[in-house]
Amino acid sequence: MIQKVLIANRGEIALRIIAACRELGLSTVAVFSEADRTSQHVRLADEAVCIGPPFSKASYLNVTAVLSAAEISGADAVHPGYGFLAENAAFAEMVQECGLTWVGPPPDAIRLMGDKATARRTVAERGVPVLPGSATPLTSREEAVRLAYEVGFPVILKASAGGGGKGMRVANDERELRHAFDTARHEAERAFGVADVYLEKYLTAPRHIEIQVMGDNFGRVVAIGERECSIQRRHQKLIEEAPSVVVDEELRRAMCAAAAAAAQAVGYRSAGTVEFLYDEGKFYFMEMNTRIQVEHPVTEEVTGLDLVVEQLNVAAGKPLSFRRRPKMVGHAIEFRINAEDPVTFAPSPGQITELALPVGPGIRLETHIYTGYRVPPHYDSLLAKLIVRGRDRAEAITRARRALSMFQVGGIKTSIPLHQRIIQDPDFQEGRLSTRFMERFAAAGG
Amino acid sequence: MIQKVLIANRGEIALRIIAACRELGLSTVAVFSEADRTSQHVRLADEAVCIGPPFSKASYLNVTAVLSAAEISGADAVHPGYGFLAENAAFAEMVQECGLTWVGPPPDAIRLMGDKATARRTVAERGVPVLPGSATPLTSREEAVRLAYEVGFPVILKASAGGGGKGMRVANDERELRHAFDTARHEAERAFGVADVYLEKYLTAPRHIEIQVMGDNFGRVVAIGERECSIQRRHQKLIEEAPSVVVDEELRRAMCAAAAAAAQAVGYRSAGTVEFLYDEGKFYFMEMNTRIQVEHPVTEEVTGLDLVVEQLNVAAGKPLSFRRRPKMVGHAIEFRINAEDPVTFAPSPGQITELALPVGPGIRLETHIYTGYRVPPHYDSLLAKLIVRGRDRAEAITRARRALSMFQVGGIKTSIPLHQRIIQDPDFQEGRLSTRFMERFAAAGG
Amino acid sequence: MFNFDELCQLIRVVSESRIAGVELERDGVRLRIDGVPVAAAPAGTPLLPPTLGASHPAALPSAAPSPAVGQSTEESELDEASLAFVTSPIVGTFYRAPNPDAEPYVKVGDRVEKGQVLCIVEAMKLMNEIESDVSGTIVKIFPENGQPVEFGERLFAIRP
Amino acid sequence: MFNFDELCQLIRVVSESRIAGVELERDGVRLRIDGVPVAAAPAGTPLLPPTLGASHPAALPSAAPSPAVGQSTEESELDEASLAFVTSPIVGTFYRAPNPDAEPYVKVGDRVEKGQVLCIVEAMKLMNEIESDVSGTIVKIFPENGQPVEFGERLFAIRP
Repeated sequence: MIQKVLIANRGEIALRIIAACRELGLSTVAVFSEADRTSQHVRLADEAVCIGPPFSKASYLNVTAVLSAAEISGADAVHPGYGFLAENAAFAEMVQECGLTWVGPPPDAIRLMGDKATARRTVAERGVPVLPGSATPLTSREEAVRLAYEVGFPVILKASAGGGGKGMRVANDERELRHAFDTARHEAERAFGVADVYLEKYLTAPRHIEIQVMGDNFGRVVAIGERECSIQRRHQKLIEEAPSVVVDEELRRAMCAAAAAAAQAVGYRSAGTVEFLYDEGKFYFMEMNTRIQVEHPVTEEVTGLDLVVEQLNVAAGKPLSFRRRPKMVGHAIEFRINAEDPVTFAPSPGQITELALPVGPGIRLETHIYTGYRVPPHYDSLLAKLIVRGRDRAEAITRARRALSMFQVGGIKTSIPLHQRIIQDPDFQEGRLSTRFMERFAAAGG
Repeated sequence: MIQKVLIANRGEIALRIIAACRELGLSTVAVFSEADRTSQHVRLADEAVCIGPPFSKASYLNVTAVLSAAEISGADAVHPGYGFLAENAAFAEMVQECGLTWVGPPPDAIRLMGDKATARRTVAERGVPVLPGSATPLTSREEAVRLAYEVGFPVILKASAGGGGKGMRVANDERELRHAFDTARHEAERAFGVADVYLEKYLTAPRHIEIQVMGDNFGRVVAIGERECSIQRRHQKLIEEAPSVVVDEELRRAMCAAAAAAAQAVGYRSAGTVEFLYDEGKFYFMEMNTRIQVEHPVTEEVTGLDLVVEQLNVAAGKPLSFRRRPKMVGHAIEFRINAEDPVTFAPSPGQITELALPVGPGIRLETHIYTGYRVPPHYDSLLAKLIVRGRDRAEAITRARRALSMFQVGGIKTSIPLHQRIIQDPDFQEGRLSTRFMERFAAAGG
Repeated sequence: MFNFDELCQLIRVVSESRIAGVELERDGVRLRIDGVPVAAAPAGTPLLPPTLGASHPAALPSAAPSPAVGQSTEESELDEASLAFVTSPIVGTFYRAPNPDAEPYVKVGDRVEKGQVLCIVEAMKLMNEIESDVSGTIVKIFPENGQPVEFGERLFAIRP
Repeated sequence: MFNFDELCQLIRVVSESRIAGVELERDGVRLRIDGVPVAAAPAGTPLLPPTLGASHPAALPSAAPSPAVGQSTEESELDEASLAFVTSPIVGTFYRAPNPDAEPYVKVGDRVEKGQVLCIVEAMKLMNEIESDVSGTIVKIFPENGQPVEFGERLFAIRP
């Protein structure tokens, strides 16, 4: 049983977790850095502990401080949210060693999926399709060249320990590959401390489609359905939706089966996401995120589930509330509202002087901001997630237009105007999406 | 065609109408009294016109001022919202005589349904069940007594022109009736200028169940489904939900057929609500509200419809977007958050100094308030409508508990704590509702 | 609390100072002084200041803080304290003359008497003659001829 | 509280200063000084003031405005400017003595030297000795023995 949950995070996801705890009657402990003293999660949690100075490394990433906060507050469980310590297997283990419940997957699953080359090999063994390429880290430049000719150019080099686009290099021919090999290894070493890179066939304009999965302690893993997250800028998702316009029921069944197999391969529990690239009718495993994701609400909106409540129930030893993949009803789209210049994308921290929120049917707003809130410059720029829901995609887009036009944030710049322009784009409206969408959109003066 | 809509209202419903107009690409004109200069509807509308001093009679009820505002702003349609001029047939006619589109039912339908005795007779002729009683206004005390013995005590006297509980008198026996007859006529005359009263059998603890209807210009009237609004205090609804726990598919079909018949009897168009009393398996026509209602969102949440968008489309001459009664999916409950003391119910105007809004799945918030907003003392006390949605009633209540606990309004008193107590009440949780619920609840020290 | 003289003095002190407000409470003894420079603090802190409203097309003058609200006005050159203002008692269209070909009722510099007709505000085809409620000299005429006016909007400034 | 002259003087002091606001409360002794430079100061407006937080059960001292934030403190009787404060560098449990049976490291009135151990903050079973970073006299010890302390929380006030 769980009674008091420490939330090792901040911002909107901390509030989201408080909401789920409230629903289950669990009390909550917020942790906060000195920069977040006036944050909503501090106000709304039952207790709150200051764990360090503004810089994340000394506060939200400070394992000792977070565990000490759990100790002095008497928390019996830790929910890591996303980012920060969420995919830190060593932290998950320490939480468990302290006798606390870890609201997340088994540490081994985090570790295994955290190593991209190992993850790729592991899921491939279970029959999950992966892009043609190396099953193990490359040992030499010559091996890379040989393999590249085997799978055909263009190819991509990726850091084994990687994520977020760091240590990635695309090569269109042998000359570029020979050059990229050293650069990628160097970048990987600098970013992750491990120089290992592997090679894959590179898809020029695939879709990013991911499958939400959940597992419990009774061996059940359910693949819940897809989200399309192709609208990205520098590997940062901007807009996510469910369902995807290219996924029909047959493809959905195949992708869900692959995702469930991937999760089962590592004995998965709790919420996780298996990310695929999709191109011309085929899909390929990219990676698995072993945590709740920013965009989980779009799945909630079309299924009626509460994924964070499910996470907490699973952590408390209960079975999942559902046995089979739920039917997706309607269409949901999430817009990430960031504190940034909508044109230059420069961060825009500062004080929120005015706030007008959208009303009407089909709107969900996940946010920690309020009039007078000062957006600190130390953390990521996510201010709010606006999720719209309609009976179909067209209705969701119409409602998005209304909601974005009513949503007004004064005092700082936000990505609201960018989203307003994107939803007017004919490719977006027709659902012609790919991970290159934003490049094309920006080049067209979007 | 409509291009520019004047919204003859204020508060949350004005914002709701702006939202619907935005979705259809219509521009909006807000009107406001001097007390509402800093209101959200003034900020969010494309244009805004001050129409008078704070007192409603001189501003929001001032027909000339509202029509002049439409004239000087070049609006081509008027949406009245609810309250104020919404059920003023003469105003509706004037709007049309000015060459503007009236976003509402035909003035004759408003007039006919506005006279309760006439409405009763009209729908009874179409086979809609009414409570046993007088078909026409009572001509004498003796007629009242005779009729009361015919239908059996207790009986209720109602003002023909009435509404909101004024001019109503319950009589348990002949002596009470003889006494009540003069009082009721006197009250009716004072409140509505017409002394006419009629008599009906009085149900001691019925449920208030109403059917949402919509009609278009092509002769189509669709009864959309029920809302249960039994939780009332002095005839003011506090909590509304859909579906009702006592309405099964067979009863729903019968009630919807009756509601559609009532609407068709007066050539109805636009959104309207047929209110019934329900007792021991039977239902009886009470009255028809010829406007959009405060509680329309609960129907929207379980059907996916946007009733205000439908209203505007119908007014623009388009057909309804649906041909048949939509299936109700899940369960929705609306809580009216008023600026009032949760125990004494005394109004609590003042400035909102803090605001924390609920997050998580299944929440919809319709509100015009913001941090720093000063709630004026001149108008009704509705601050916000919190609508929660779940896969079933139990889940909706669980989510309501979470949402109400996260929803914090500082600076003034609100009915949030009252709602928190009501949802813990076993009768509420079990769905044992009646219009006497609040009396019982208050008496029990709820 | 304070006597009258003290209160007046307090008002002067606050108004001459660079602070934005004082709050004082005797029960439980609470004092609050907000030191925001007056220049930066728009009258009565409009909570969604014009920046937001300005992002919308506002065809009518309503978006601006209304002159009708006591001290606030965009006409800083007018010495408010010494002037009387005639405001529109209704929503409508402002006309300076009884008909398009006629001379205006009044122009700036004219001497007017209390009760004298200054203009017409047309509402619902009705021509409403607006009379001066003070005698004096017309200093300023706010709306243009034929312009829509709101309730409470300033029409004339008169120096008594 | 203050007499009238003092109040006027206070207003003048605030208005001439670079601070954005003062708040004072005698019950429960609460003083608040908002040290935002006037130029930048957006209407002092504390946006979700402590009242909200206070409506929740807050088992930890965190709900109070932290002493760590520069100028603000609930200890108005201490003359802030002349004192040095030793704050907790970590989250943990505060102990005044090396073990339950031992004497406290220091008590109020003691003279301490820079580098001298003042207390222990236990975190993750590790006993962290907290040293004084200044020489002087202990004026106040903030937490109780065995009480949980947050990062940045004041432990000792020392008059150098």
